[in-house]
Amino acid sequence: MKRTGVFVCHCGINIAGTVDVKKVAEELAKHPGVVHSEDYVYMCSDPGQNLIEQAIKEKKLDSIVVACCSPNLHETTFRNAANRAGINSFRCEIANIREQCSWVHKDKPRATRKATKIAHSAVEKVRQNESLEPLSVPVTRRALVVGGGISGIQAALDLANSGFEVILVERSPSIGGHMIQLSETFPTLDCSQCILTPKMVEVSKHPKIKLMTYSEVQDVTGYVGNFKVKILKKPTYVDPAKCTLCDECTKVCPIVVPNEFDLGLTGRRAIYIPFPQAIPASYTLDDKNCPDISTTIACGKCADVCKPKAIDYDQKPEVIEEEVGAIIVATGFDLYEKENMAEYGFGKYPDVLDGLQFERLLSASGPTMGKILRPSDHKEPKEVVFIQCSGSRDPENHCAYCSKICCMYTAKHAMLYKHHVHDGQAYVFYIDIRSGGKGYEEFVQRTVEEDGVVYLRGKVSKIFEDKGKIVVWGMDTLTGKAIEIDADMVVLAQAMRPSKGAQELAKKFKLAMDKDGFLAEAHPKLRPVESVTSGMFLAGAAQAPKDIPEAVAQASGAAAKAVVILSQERLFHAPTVARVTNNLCTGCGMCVAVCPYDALSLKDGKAEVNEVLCEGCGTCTATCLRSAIQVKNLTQHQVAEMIEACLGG
Amino acid sequence: MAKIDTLKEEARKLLQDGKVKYIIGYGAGSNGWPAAPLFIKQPEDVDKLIWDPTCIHNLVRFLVDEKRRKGKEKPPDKRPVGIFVKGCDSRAIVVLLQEKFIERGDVYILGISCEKAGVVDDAKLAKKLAGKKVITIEVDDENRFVLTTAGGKIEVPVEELLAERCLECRANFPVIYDVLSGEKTKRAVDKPFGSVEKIESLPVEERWAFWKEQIDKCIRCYACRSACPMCYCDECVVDSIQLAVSADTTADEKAGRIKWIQRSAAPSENMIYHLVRAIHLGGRCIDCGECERVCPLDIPLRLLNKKLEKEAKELFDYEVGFDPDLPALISSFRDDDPQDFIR
Amino acid sequence: MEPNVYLPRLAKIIQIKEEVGGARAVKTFRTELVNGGRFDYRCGQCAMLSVFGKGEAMISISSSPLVKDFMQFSILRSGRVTAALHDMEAGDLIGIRGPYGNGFPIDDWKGKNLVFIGGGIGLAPLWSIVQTALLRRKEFGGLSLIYGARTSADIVFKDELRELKSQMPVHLSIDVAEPDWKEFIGFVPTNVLDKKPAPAGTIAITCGPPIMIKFVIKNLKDLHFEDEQIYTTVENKMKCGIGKCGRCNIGFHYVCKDGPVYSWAELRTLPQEY
Amino acid sequence: MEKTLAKKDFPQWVKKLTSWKIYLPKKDAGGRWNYAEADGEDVLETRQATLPPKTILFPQNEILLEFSKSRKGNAETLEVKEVLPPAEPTVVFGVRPCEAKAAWLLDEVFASEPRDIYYWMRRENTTLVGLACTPPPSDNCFCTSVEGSPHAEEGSDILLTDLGDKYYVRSLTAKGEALINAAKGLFEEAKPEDRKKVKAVHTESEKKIQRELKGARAVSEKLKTMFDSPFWDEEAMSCLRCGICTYICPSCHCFDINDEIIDTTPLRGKRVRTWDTCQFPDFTMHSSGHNPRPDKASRLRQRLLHKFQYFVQVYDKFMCVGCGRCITMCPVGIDIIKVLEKVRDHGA
Amino acid sequence: MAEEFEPRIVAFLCKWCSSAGSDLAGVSRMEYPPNVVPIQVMCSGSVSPLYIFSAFNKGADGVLVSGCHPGDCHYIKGNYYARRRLNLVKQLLEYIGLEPERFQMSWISAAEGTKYTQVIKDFVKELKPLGPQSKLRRTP
Repeated sequence: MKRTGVFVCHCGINIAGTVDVKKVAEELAKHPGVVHSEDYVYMCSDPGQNLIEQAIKEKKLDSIVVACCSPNLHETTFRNAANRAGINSFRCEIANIREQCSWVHKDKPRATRKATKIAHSAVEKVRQNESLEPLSVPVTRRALVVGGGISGIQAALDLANSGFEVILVERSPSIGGHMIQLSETFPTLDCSQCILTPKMVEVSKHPKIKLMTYSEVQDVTGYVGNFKVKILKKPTYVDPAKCTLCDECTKVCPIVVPNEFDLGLTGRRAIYIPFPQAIPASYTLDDKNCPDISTTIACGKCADVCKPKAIDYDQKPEVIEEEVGAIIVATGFDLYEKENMAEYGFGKYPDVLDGLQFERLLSASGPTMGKILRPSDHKEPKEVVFIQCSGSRDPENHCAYCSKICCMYTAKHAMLYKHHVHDGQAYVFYIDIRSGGKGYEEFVQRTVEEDGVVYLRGKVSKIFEDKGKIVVWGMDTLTGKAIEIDADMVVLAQAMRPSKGAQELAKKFKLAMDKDGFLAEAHPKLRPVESVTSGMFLAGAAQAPKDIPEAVAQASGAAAKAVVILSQERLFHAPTVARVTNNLCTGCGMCVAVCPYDALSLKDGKAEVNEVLCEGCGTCTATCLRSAIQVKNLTQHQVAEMIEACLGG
Repeated sequence: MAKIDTLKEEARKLLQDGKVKYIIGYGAGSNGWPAAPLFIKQPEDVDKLIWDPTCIHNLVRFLVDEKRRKGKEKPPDKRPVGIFVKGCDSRAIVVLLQEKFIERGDVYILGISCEKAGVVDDAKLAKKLAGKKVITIEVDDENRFVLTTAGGKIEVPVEELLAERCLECRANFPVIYDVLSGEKTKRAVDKPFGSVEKIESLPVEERWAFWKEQIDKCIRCYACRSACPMCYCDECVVDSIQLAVSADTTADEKAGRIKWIQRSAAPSENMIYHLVRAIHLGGRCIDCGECERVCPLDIPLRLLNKKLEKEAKELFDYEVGFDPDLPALISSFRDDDPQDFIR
Repeated sequence: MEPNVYLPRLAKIIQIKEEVGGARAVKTFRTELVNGGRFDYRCGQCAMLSVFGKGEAMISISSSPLVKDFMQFSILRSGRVTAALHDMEAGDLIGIRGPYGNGFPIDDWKGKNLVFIGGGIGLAPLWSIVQTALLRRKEFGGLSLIYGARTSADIVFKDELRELKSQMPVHLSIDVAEPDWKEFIGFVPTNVLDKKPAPAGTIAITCGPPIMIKFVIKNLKDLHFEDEQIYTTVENKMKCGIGKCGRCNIGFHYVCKDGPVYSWAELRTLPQEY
Repeated sequence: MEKTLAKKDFPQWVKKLTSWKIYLPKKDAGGRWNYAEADGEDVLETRQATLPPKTILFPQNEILLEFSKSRKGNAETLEVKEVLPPAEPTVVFGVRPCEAKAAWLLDEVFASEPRDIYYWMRRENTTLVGLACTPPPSDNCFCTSVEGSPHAEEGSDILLTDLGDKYYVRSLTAKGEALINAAKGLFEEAKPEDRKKVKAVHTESEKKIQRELKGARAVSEKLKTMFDSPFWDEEAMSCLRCGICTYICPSCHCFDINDEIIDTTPLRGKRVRTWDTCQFPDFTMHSSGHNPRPDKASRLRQRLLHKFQYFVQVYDKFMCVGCGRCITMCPVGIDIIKVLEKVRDHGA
Repeated sequence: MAEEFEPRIVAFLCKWCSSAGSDLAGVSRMEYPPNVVPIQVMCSGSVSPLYIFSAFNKGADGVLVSGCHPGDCHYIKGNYYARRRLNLVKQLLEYIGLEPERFQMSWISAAEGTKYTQVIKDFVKELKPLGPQSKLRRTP
């Protein structure tokens, strides 16, 4: 039976001001299958909803169309009303005659005609909507956190402390991320390592956290509540249980390579511990640099000196499969590539550094034991130029976005420099100072007022070396004067970029990326920690440039979102999924190829839908040459009727 | 011109050994056209096989029938079917493999290279013969068709009689086969899309006038899709018919068949039919030209399909029917696909 | 001007009764012509029903010609037109043209016993003659009905069948066992063998799915019914209803015009294309 | 009535028929012959048009009726309007005698009760002017094998025979006479020598027919025994299941009826009759999915049996006029003569 | 005086971007001509070529398909398939002689209410001089 009711909302004068709502209701009453049609001043109000419920009951309606505002606003309201009156939620459709009609048109007769067509089209759709119930799936109550920086650590701890098992996967040999490289943190000047290491230890000791360092996620399949992940555990060739951290091995290792932790300011051996506080506290034999490990004939020196026999050349990469219900991606950032900053002599002149290198110079445990010394000649620089927006806010040449934290860390750098080198002079080139945040503005003021850092508004036009100095040419746009500084050191406030490999990771996880390569959140305002794939959440700088408190807050937010899933026995999934008409399917597999969620597969020569994986996007529908696959409640038949209605009359 | 003696012997052996279910090849026609499809089950019938430039039919179409037949056999005879293919026809097999319609083991491919020639166009041939009846057609060493008629021999350079599609052919020898007869001579085609470009160069209204005149003729006998090896759907989307109805088809499914076009052979409906067919052949048509050949009203349907072949090549660097492992044109994309047409 | 045979008469649905729900829904529609009443027809004849915009479907008339107020159709929801009919309500308008076909030679059967053998929706064409035979009860000998459906839910005319039991033996069956089912379990042809209608002076009239008819006839033959004693209806696809469009053609017959009612003696001489 | 008309006067005749709509075979831009409207430069040629003049009497699309529907509250309004073909007098010149004979066969189908008004309105308004075939228009003509001839008169209102510089004009019906009377002055009474000549031309033309099916009546009888033969499977192997053979056939007349929507708001549409063919797989498909003619073999058998057996059984005529179109046009060379010969010789 | 020709346009709008973008245009009260009737789809990738042909067949003077900018697809890659598929449709329609202006595609994000407005304004403006589309329109 097809008995449709149509309810046209005035929305005060929001709709009725431009659309003749009475006429729309009258026109729709003529439509075959429409057995009830009325208008009301505010459909979403209690009396309005009562009106709908009453009509459904009295006229035995089996479907309704509410012509009102955008479905994003009141679809749920009216579907609930329909439900209360005894019809399935999916038997209610919204005709958007406000945002898409009354608010954008002035000509009343034409707007009325358009509203009528929109409503007609909704009637055609709803007539063929099936009554559907949400799909229910059980939940694997464990989580995966990818990335062992501060965000990943925080998320893992929050989840573990909520009672859920967590697998924390980190690509490098130790957790800690970039935060462990930092000296002090703004605006409080807390020692970064001092506040982070207790958390790292907590992770390593937590009974609910399974820490997998030197590991990478290879493959993710499944869906919210039921992901299957394959994790590649790379061999470290060192058994942490046996390693006593005696450090004898590094002494004999003949291979020296740049030390990543110090951003190349120092070197390390092929067998190494990234930094003294590393978690897990163990050595790693880096097989990319150990020349012989690939042929399994290492020089053997490290093994020879290792008393506890912790070194095992026979370790092999291992793929570990885990099942989890939710995933938090906290893959962090890298600094904008040095190669792109040739204009500032970065990479060419040893005394042009990036922010992280400068952090290492500032760090008490850094290569200079906290002394500010030029890499080129180990002299104390007396004039240091800091250049903000290096690689950011420059859509023509570099990144268009504001990297957000650079103003603050530059202020910190300049201040700390002054604390170390009292007779030195720090200059900061800036475009604007962006210091929104608790205590941030005060911090910048302090840098200027107490520490006498000179802020120059303007861009640096040229940097070149001359007689052992780095000459910086720039323009102070406030005074209009050209500026030339013979600096001893230049520090670039490099933009934050998504970490290397984020793109590949996004593909594996089926996450979307924004135009800058950061992982895209589901909604910029309302769903900032959710990814586009349900059950996967974003934390930290993987999503956008952010500072430590923001990263921590988002990590906790993501953990809370994951808990929402993990705390449930079963999950519900929208039932508007694809369905195959077996008789028509020839098993060509084109739909399988286009499905973004691997929800389709071929079985016995026919396409098969995994309803839980299907998000109902309908790309399969448009691909199928035989119209053999359709998304429930937006079938091609429905669209065909909607097209007819849009063009009729 | 390739000789098929070796293929005949191969065919005979296959049948004698029971290695194939039957063989689809070319035999003598009877309705005024020298060649016609021939189905051979007995080894002794192998001598009925012929090969000449009138072997124009794309026999791959019959694999569609075979699949239906096999679906009804209990138990199915899973032996392969032997099939004679030209270069273009072999590409149809590649697409069928790509779309998993058949498996490689379903066919035993007897390939024939067209070498420097190809097949003849019926209209051009009729014009050349001017009422005379042709007895045999061969290709001589100088790449001329030699037409033997009761009144003597006529020699014509191949280009004058070749089917249009052969003049634009980019695969004049089979790309997939089990045995091959003839040389793999690559023929230089300087304008693979010349015919399409000619239409493209017309102003929009003239293009429309051209196509309107052609499509208006359509009587919707559906010979084009019936002859097409790619049109293997049980039910065509533009039909409101219920071909794919089976006992388990629900009433809703039947009622939900979409009438994309009306049954009336009106110009608009004909045009939509041909557009749908063309777009569904995008990245699938291998330009065997059968649709155009079989059309009783001589609608140049090849030009529609060829257009999308051209776009697939030029926009997406996609070539149809060479690689069975390639994803379909429309089920793949590249990050840098052109989008200058999008606002 | 001669009448246009393709032009349907407008009719109003005056009553709809839901017989069977679910995927194989059946509804019974009572209709009257817009200017009132109905047209004349014989038992076993069909009419072409129109749902304008959807098309036409040939449906057998299930009411008795002796009932003058309405024409009744029991319709299985199976395709575009019948689905549209199922969506209609009392008061809605449809088109009807007909009647078509030969109908049952009921006058030839005077004095005979009639055994009706139906399966599923196949009871609808029989229903017209069952009702007529009851209304002309004195003209016939013994009447009985053997009827079955897949499940008890698929049985049509449930209320009417209950009533009918007081007027003639009614042997029901369902294909597979159900908890509360007290009657025969098994296919209709098996039930025929079980109930063993006696061939002497009897006409067997069967209607149902092709496969059922095939075995009913076989079993009737086993019970020594002559070919001339067995009647059935053929339901080929029809479009025109007047023997022109070619669709229902079997041999030199057009089912819509020369059928749909055949004695097995006639039908067995025609090609098996139904 | 038997007259002659100078060939040069033919265009005059056409011009005088101002109250008729006139069709005759014309060559289109692509070199094909079609029945097209007269355009002032009209000559007759013995050519076979791709589509027979069936397209005029039984057009591919025929609107049967129009309907519109609306609803007000619970009350539905429905309007159904009969649409009849325009009652315009029409002449078709140059009809091949076999094609005219096909009309005579169609008459049987559409005249059998109840009469089909759409066909008859067109038929009664249309005058068919046949032109005897000298020589046969196709290599595949075989009219003489199916009880026809290149100068058959069945179905024609007038039969013209080309006598070189003039046409021999034999009027066969009142409709034909009206056509002659409309241009009286152009015609001369036929002379005895003309009559003689006509006979000679006719005899000569019969000899020119190149194809022959011997023993068509015997084939018809034989077909009765062939229904269940595996023969059909073999013969249908190369069939593509397209509709060419039947769509271009002068005597095939199967059709479909569908509702076509013009607008849905409110509902407006038309009921249209369109050509259909027993060769399409869905033709006989029941809505249950059961198909009495499920394969190519049963459909090929249907086409041949309908033409050569069922129709013969009812009307004592072949439903084939031997025009040879289906042979010439079949993309895979299925040759009705060859198939029927095989039937005839089957099991012999 | 004859009424000015007002083209009838069907727009297939992706629910996540362009349809939301049109909502934003509404919320921002940006005025544009009422010629377009939108049909919301889940993704531009779900827009079958049949929809386009059918819309023209049913009398559309113009058809618009609008989806998410490349990289922004809610379903990761649906718009890439749409881009390829509908490019072929566009090429084909132009090839048979339909005016290129009649079928258009756009990328409009949820934030681009202004762009939506502009696209519609431009579309209507370009269609007006062409007059009604009758080439693919079914005969009434």
